[in-house]
Amino acid sequence: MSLLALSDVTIRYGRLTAVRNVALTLAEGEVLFITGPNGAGKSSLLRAIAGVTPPAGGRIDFADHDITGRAPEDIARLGLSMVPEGRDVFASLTIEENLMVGAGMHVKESNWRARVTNALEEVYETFPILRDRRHAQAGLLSGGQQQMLVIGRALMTNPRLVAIDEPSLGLAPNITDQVYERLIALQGQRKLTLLIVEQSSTRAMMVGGRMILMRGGEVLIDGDARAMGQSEAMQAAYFGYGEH
Amino acid sequence: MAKRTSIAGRTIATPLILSALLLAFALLAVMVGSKPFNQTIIDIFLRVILVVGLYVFVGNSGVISFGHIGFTCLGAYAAAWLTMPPMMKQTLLPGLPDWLIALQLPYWAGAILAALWAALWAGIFGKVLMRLSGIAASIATFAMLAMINTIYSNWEDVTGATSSVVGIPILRSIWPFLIAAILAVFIAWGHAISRTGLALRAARDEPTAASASGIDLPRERLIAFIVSGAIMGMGGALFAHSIGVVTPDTFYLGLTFITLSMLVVGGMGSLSGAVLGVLILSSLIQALRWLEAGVSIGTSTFAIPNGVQEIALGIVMVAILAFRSAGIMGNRELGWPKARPVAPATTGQQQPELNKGVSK
Amino acid sequence: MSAILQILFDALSLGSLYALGALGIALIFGVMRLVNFAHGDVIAFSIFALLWPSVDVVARVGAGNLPWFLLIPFVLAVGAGLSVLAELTVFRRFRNASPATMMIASFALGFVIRYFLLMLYSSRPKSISLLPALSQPVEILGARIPLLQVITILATVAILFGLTSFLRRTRFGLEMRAAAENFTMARMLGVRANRVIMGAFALSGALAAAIGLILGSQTGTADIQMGANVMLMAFIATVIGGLGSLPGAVIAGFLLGAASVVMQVTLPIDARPFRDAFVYGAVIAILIVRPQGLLSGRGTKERV
Amino acid sequence: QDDRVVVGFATAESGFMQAYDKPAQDAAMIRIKEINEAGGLLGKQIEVVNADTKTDRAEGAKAGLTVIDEGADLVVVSCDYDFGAPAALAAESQGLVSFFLCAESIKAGIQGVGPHSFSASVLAAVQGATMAQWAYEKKGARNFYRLLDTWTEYNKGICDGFDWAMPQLSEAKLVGEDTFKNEDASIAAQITRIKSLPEEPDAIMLCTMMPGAVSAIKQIRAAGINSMILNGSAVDGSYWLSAVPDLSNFFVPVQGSVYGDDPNADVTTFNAKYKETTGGDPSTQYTYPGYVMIDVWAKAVERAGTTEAGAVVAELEKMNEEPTLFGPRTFTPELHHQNKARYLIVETTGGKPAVVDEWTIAEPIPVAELMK
Amino acid sequence: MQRLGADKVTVAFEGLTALSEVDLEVSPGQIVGLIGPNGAGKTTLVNVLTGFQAPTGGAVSLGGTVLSGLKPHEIRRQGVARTFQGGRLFRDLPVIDNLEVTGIGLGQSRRAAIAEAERMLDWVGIGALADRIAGTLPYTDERRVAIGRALMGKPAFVLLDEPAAGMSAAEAADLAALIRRIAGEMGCGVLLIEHNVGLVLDLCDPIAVLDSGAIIETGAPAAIRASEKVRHAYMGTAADSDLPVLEVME
Ligand SMILES: Nc1ncnc2c1ncn2[C@@H]1O[C@H](COP(=O)(O)OP(=O)(O)OP(=O)(O)O)[C@@H](O)[C@H]1O
Ligand SMILES: Nc1ncnc2c1ncn2[C@@H]1O[C@H](COP(=O)(O)OP(=O)(O)OP(=O)(O)O)[C@@H](O)[C@H]1O
Ligand SMILES: CC(C)C[C@H](N)C(=O)O
Ligand SMILES: [Mg+2]
Ligand SMILES: [Mg+2]
Repeated sequence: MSLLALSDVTIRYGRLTAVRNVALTLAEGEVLFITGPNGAGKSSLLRAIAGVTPPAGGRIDFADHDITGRAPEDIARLGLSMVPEGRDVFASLTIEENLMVGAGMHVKESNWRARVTNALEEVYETFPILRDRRHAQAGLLSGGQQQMLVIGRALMTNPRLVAIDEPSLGLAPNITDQVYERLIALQGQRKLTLLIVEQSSTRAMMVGGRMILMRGGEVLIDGDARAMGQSEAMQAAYFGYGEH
Repeated sequence: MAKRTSIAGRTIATPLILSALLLAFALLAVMVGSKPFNQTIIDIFLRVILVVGLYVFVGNSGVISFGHIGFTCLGAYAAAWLTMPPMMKQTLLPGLPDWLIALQLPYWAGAILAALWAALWAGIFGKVLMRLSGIAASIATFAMLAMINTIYSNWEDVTGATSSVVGIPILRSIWPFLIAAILAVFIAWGHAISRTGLALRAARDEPTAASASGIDLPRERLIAFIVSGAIMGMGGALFAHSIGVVTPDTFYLGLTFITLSMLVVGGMGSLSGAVLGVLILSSLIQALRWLEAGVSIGTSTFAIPNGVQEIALGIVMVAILAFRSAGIMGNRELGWPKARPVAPATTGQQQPELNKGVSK
Repeated sequence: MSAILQILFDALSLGSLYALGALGIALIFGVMRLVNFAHGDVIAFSIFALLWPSVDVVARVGAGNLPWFLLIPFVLAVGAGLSVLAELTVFRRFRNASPATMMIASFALGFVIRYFLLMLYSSRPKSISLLPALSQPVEILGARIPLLQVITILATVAILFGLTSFLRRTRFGLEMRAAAENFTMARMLGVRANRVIMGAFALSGALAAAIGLILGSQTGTADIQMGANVMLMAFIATVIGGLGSLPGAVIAGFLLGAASVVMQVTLPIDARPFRDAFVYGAVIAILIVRPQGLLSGRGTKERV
Repeated sequence: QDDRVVVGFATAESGFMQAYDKPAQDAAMIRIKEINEAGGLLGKQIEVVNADTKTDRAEGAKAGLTVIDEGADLVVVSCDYDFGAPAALAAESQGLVSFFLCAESIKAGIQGVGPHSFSASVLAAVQGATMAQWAYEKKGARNFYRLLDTWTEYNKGICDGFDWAMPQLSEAKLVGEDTFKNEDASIAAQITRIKSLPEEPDAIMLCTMMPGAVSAIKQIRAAGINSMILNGSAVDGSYWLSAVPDLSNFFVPVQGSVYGDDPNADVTTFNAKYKETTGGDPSTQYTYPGYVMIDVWAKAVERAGTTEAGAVVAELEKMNEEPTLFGPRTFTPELHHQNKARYLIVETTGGKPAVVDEWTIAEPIPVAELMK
Repeated sequence: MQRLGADKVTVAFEGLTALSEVDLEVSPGQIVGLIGPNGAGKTTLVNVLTGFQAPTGGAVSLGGTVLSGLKPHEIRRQGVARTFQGGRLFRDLPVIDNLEVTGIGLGQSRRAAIAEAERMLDWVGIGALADRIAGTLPYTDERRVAIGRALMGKPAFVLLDEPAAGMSAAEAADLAALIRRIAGEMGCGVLLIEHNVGLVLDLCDPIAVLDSGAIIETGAPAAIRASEKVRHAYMGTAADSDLPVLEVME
């Protein structure tokens, strides 16, 4: 049984079709990289899954629910946590408050408090800098620190699936390593499912897992990340981009 | 790449079309030939002047000003001081300096001086206020308006305080108002395509990047403030001549909000929006009035509850904004129809039906 | 001595009115970047709801005859209800609009409320006797202060503390502030942002109604314009207090009240009519010195 | 043109002025109906046309032009000078007679609008002067406090009249003065100033109008100040008294009483007639000038034998102590307003207003004084 | 020769020292790299150099003149340009106008500014995008617009804050070529901040490494690559990964 299933999804902005009839399934615990050149529709696809930009056509199922056109908060409550492109920190809230927003929705559970403390602790362990500045205003953080914060925050919701748009954006190489280590660890421990958009296929090839390549709003290739790294089709897809 | 024609040449269509539109309104008034209708059109032209004046600053800088009607007030009183018969001034405004009491200028000279007077004060206030941005700037401009209003409402000898100052020559001809409105449109256009105008529009959403581009933001804003202050002052002068009385309260919150509403409903970032906002909302108001009057003919006057038309106006405004949050024109300008591709906007809604005849 | 005390109380009670208004405005501004110009009309509406619709000169009292323990909740509920209704029917559609657009929409909405009231009640201010017991003076340290003033001041302080700790310490408060900052992101984190915002509107509406109650009992008048002046001062207080800072808004509200009272007391008679010009001059001066407001709310400075 | 007699009302049918314009206009309509029933004016039925000013000055100018376009011989404009002036100026520029329904500023006439403009009411200054003299003579008031709401010319007019009367009252003393604004939510600071006087003044001359007046009165009483409160006519009416329960020691000058106790029985008859046509009692004395206006204008037209403005103005200016239902009226080529008038004094005791006296200032207030 | 230099620049925020006594120099035609962990103070240094942040200690100078205390637009007019970490284009304006604005800020007439903007767009390789509304551009193109905007009026120095973030390897390679031309053809001094270590190692000499507000190492690429300190503080797997950091770069 797949956790996430897209069938025939199309996304439009006015007259522009950003994503065209995409079908895709993702099993629980799977790691999927989406790569592709600029404007391929990767971010749009993620936004549609998260319910931010409802698709113009097609259907999206998540955790046994049809979530097509559902509100983002409902989808989040089903266990999908999305880190959008660009750093959407709550600039005027402190770091800890930012993290707590993500933890808010399970408040009715009995062991909520303990779980939140635990989750906070885990985030701080991954990104010690956040602990040091837990009471600092998030908007004042450096670019990379904000990126750490949003990734940490996404994990606070105790999700089943994390969708991250360009996690390495603005991160120092060693921090990028840590982010991936953490994600892979979670995937191992909790069967967390990962959906990661990266412009560059380098990371996918290092981490392994499944990878799809999008271009012009369509999925061109779907296969094993490491194998694809070498493939000619891949190279061609990228170079084809030069013409705009 | 194709050689670009001059900026003026590329954009001149906008003021020309707008002027033609205004001329059409004036001709309509002449054809109908009724005094009240003539006055209605005069009113519309006055609002065009004020809203266009507001656009010069608000539209280009993105800073909402609640203060511009203060300049209208300055202009209106300046016109009163300059054009009333000395006899009237002697009795009503004895605190004026003797030379001013003795002076009586024709209305157009008064209007020009009124514009300069308002511009002078825009310069003085602007020097202080233009350091602010965002909502702080808006509040500061409101404080400026309130100061002007308080002073003019109480400076008995010079402004007649809250009492209406009468004796201002009344203009019933539509042409001076038309000419002034067209003049305002051309000034606004000239400013918008000037270096200052472009710099301001760039800085509107990205002040940080603008200063990294060498733009001296307070200075550019000050220029716009002064130009718009002058237009508002001219509008005030003509306002005075249109009804023959001035009081400070005429130039306070009511007029501030109606002009701001027209600008925003029309499309804050667009000169065409400023003009169309006035024309459309004013026509709507007038139509609602006729509807109301039409219903009341024959039956007794108090059969119809007051305020229905205002309620309708409010609802229409909300509705327009709900469907076009950037206003009727958005950021676009009227232009000659041409097939220029319009890139999809990242935010805001698509406006396909306007694409014809509209160019950026 | 007692004269000074008296002036202090005058300043505090006028300041509380502005402060209460500022709280209601700051709350909505915080949540939606909306300068809610309909706030003043909510104030008026809450009070008119106590009267039966009638264009007669004499007010026909309806719910206004309720005993105080029913009357106060009734008025607060009217304010909250109207505010929520405004959110549902109007402001919800403007979540992504520019501040200018929202401001004009709120102005248009206020216009509709105002003329609706005019239609029902005509333009003549209505006289009402609201909570007459509050018009009695009480003795405090030798100064005779109307009971209403004392209650107003105490209520304002209580509301400020209640509200601040509500926003600081509760999940709802946190979610509200998060939704204020970035609506979509908050939703993606599972925040039921629409409900949260509705909550903010309800609070703000209840605050407006509270002002209406105070104004109504103080002036004995239900006037379509009654909220306008307070609303303007409150708006100013919100900004000079530091956007997003509730304590800032309240402090600024008190300051404005105090400035107004002190100038009234100290200016020579000929200058007194110009009092407001001095007050507004001071506002400009404060803004120039501290454009981010007295207590700059967190998040108001943007880093490059 | 001469086959019709048209009265044009460029008045507020909505907005804040409507509260004043509507009753006065209703009263005017009663007089018009009476005249029409008695055979009309110059043998013709008076026709009426209306245009709404919406309590807006620019709309006022339009409304004026509208009724003029429809052939008005007399242009009736809003009660208040500020709101009526644009329409009156429109009439003036067409050489037509204009009448303010109940404006009480001297500028509602020759001194402001021009030689064809009149007001049907009495100058505000007369109200202030009347109250000062009456309180001094009849109530023994000696220490006066002056509290001015700077909002309108009307308010200032009352205090001007008070200022004019004071020096003539040999023992009267002004123990303090202050200003406020009608829209002020609180006048606590002003009240504190009164309370810090060594002793409570005998009388407070309160120069204000609705809606701020209620608030000011209520706050004064809530602060425990029990001095006499003297006012202008603007606060006449019992409709607001519920706001200040048990109000006492409160005095208002009126041209006629709406409380059913006018010494002139004809006024009571008029009140009944008013109720018959409009369904309600007159709520304030500002109803009456509307009736007076048509009355004096119609008389002038009859005497002139024409509605032509010059002749009508000349006839009006000949009126000296012309009796009307609400006291005598005088117009001269210098003044188209009343600078002296008989006023009834209404005292409110325990929340009940009643006519207690009648007063006419000894001499008219000089025009020069009014133009200061 | 005019140099842009930071001399003992210190920036202290409440409870945090973002930069302490940092020295840095850039000469015309040189490409200086600035790397370091997140929050090291790189952007803050650029802010100080361009007048967006007043240093609490030290000074910035250009040739003989002291820049500290000048407003950002004044510094820009002195010939020190920058880009921003977040792009910050004038999103509602067409691409061409984005560049033109800088021309205007530098005192050019509109006509002259447009002419230069057209040439500049071609120079950075996006001439075809002149009439696109900037806010609708894909990421990579946004970066080029930002760089083109910074290059208007041929500044003596340009400071690039993470220009390659979010770019694929191929795109980064194109960008690298562009940066070389900026230094070579234009003779501009470049300060490059990047987390794409491959790009920096390839382009820059010298490279400065900032950590916790202090320069911990300066030197040629080889030295930086070899430095244990840098590896520890910053590089992580990037340093020893077999995979080419820039896949398609020769
Ligand atoms: N809000 C929007 N309005 C209009 N067009 C949009 C919008 N968002 C994206 N697009 C367009 O849709 C297409 C797909 O964009 P999307 O952001 O999904 O691509 P992407 O693969 O994530 O690219 P990148 O690598 O730059 O992040 C692009 O052509 C883009 O310009
Ligand atoms: N205005 C400010 N107030 C408080 N702290 C600030 C401010 N600006 C920056 N900081 C802090 O200073 C430190 C340096 O930030 P800076 O943005 O310079 O880092 P950076 O090296 O550019 O990092 P990145 O690679 O993540 O962009 C960070 O810890 C940041 O939180
Ligand atoms: C509304 C009334 C109190 C107006 C007053 N009669 C005046 O002259 O303005
Ligand atoms: Mg993307
Ligand atoms: Mg940085």
